[in-house]
Amino acid sequence: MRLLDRGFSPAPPLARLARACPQSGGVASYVGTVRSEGVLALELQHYPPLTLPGMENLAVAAVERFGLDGLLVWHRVGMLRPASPIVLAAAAARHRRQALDAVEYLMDHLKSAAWFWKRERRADGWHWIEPRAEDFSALDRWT
Amino acid sequence: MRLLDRGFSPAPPLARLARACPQSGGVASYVGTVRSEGVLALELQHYPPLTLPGMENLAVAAVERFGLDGLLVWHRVGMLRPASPIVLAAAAARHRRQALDAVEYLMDHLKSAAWFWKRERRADGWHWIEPRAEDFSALDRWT
Amino acid sequence: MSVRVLFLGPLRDLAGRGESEFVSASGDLDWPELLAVLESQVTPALADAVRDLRVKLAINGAVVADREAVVVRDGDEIALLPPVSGG
Amino acid sequence: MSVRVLFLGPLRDLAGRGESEFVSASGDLDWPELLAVLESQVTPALADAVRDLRVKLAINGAVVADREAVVVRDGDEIALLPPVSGG
Repeated sequence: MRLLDRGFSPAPPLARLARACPQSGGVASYVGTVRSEGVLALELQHYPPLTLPGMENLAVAAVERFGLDGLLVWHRVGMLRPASPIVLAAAAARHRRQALDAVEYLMDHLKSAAWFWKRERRADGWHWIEPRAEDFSALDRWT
Repeated sequence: MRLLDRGFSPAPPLARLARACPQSGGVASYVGTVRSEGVLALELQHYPPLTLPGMENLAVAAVERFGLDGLLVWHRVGMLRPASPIVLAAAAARHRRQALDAVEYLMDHLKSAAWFWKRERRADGWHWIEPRAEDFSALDRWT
Repeated sequence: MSVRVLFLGPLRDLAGRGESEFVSASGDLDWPELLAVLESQVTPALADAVRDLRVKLAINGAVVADREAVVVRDGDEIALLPPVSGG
Repeated sequence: MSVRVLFLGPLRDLAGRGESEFVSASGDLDWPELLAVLESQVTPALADAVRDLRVKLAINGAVVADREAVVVRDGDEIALLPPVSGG
């Protein structure tokens, strides 16, 4: 679980996770990036006393729920450029279904239950991103 | 779509896919590896006239079904060592659900509908891997 | 007493700043009193936005379950948390 | 006529080789005749394994829908495909 205030490349942490879990059948991952169409910059705000503990609770819940051998979530904060990675979620498990489901679970919860606020700069200025109704319905799948 | 008769690292093709699809919201992936517990070697046989066309048909179906911006499937054949990657499936899409579902679809179909035969060398010799019933039920989800 | 209030996400734009320090001669503040401080010392638009029930409140890093029942004491850090949009 | 038969996966172990070339003085082979060739020129165990309905047949790279109706001609490549175990 890491919050990073500068850019990162997903490859090294993914390789480390795979090496750390030799007993796993595989590693599933998702890398979310800043869209390039019409977006000039993205700012991610967070509230440190809540954000990191929230991510750690999420990790504990995911490991328990899916019986993971390992997982990682790296999330950017601060100012991001188009096409740069925002979030990397990855899970290692014995079977691929557990690993893929865990990544979906992590992403669903990060999207709508973690303490991040996001605004985009477009040609006409800054716009705050509202949570989407479909992000909440995505969460309902897990309850 | 590639069949490789020597080892590969998932990071370069993943990075290329992300660069090739700047309009996508993200890239989902799964890397399946040879288990290290009790497995000394893995051999993957294929039948070239069927295997690669089968993977290409699968790719076309996945792009259409999930509206992908891009995808890749790299699959090893031949003799593999413990912990080395067997398969990399990755998909780039506007929304994460499409990308993650596409990876699951690709893996489900590769596991039980693609033309590969697998045997493991353990302490007591070589063992052919039978298809598992749960691989077939995984396929049923998509019909 | 003095309290620090943090404005997260879109509330930052309404407040025109990321945080404020409020000093008052009176004692602890309850929820209506806190809203009154925001209204008079920042802007009424901010107080209105905070009245939205989706805006959550954290005191010293812990989210408050019932914000109507809150009591703000000297030295507290209050974070005003609008609906998130992460990932 | 002559045909090439490929043994995939576990069938390779039963056949003791990856492929065989069969030469015969007779003409085209139907399915029972092909099984008879496998039984007499390779091993009965292989013919038994191939009788399993899950074993598919490809002729010249195309999977055959109804293997009972197959006709094998001079120069054909026959692949015997047991259930797969990929990924």
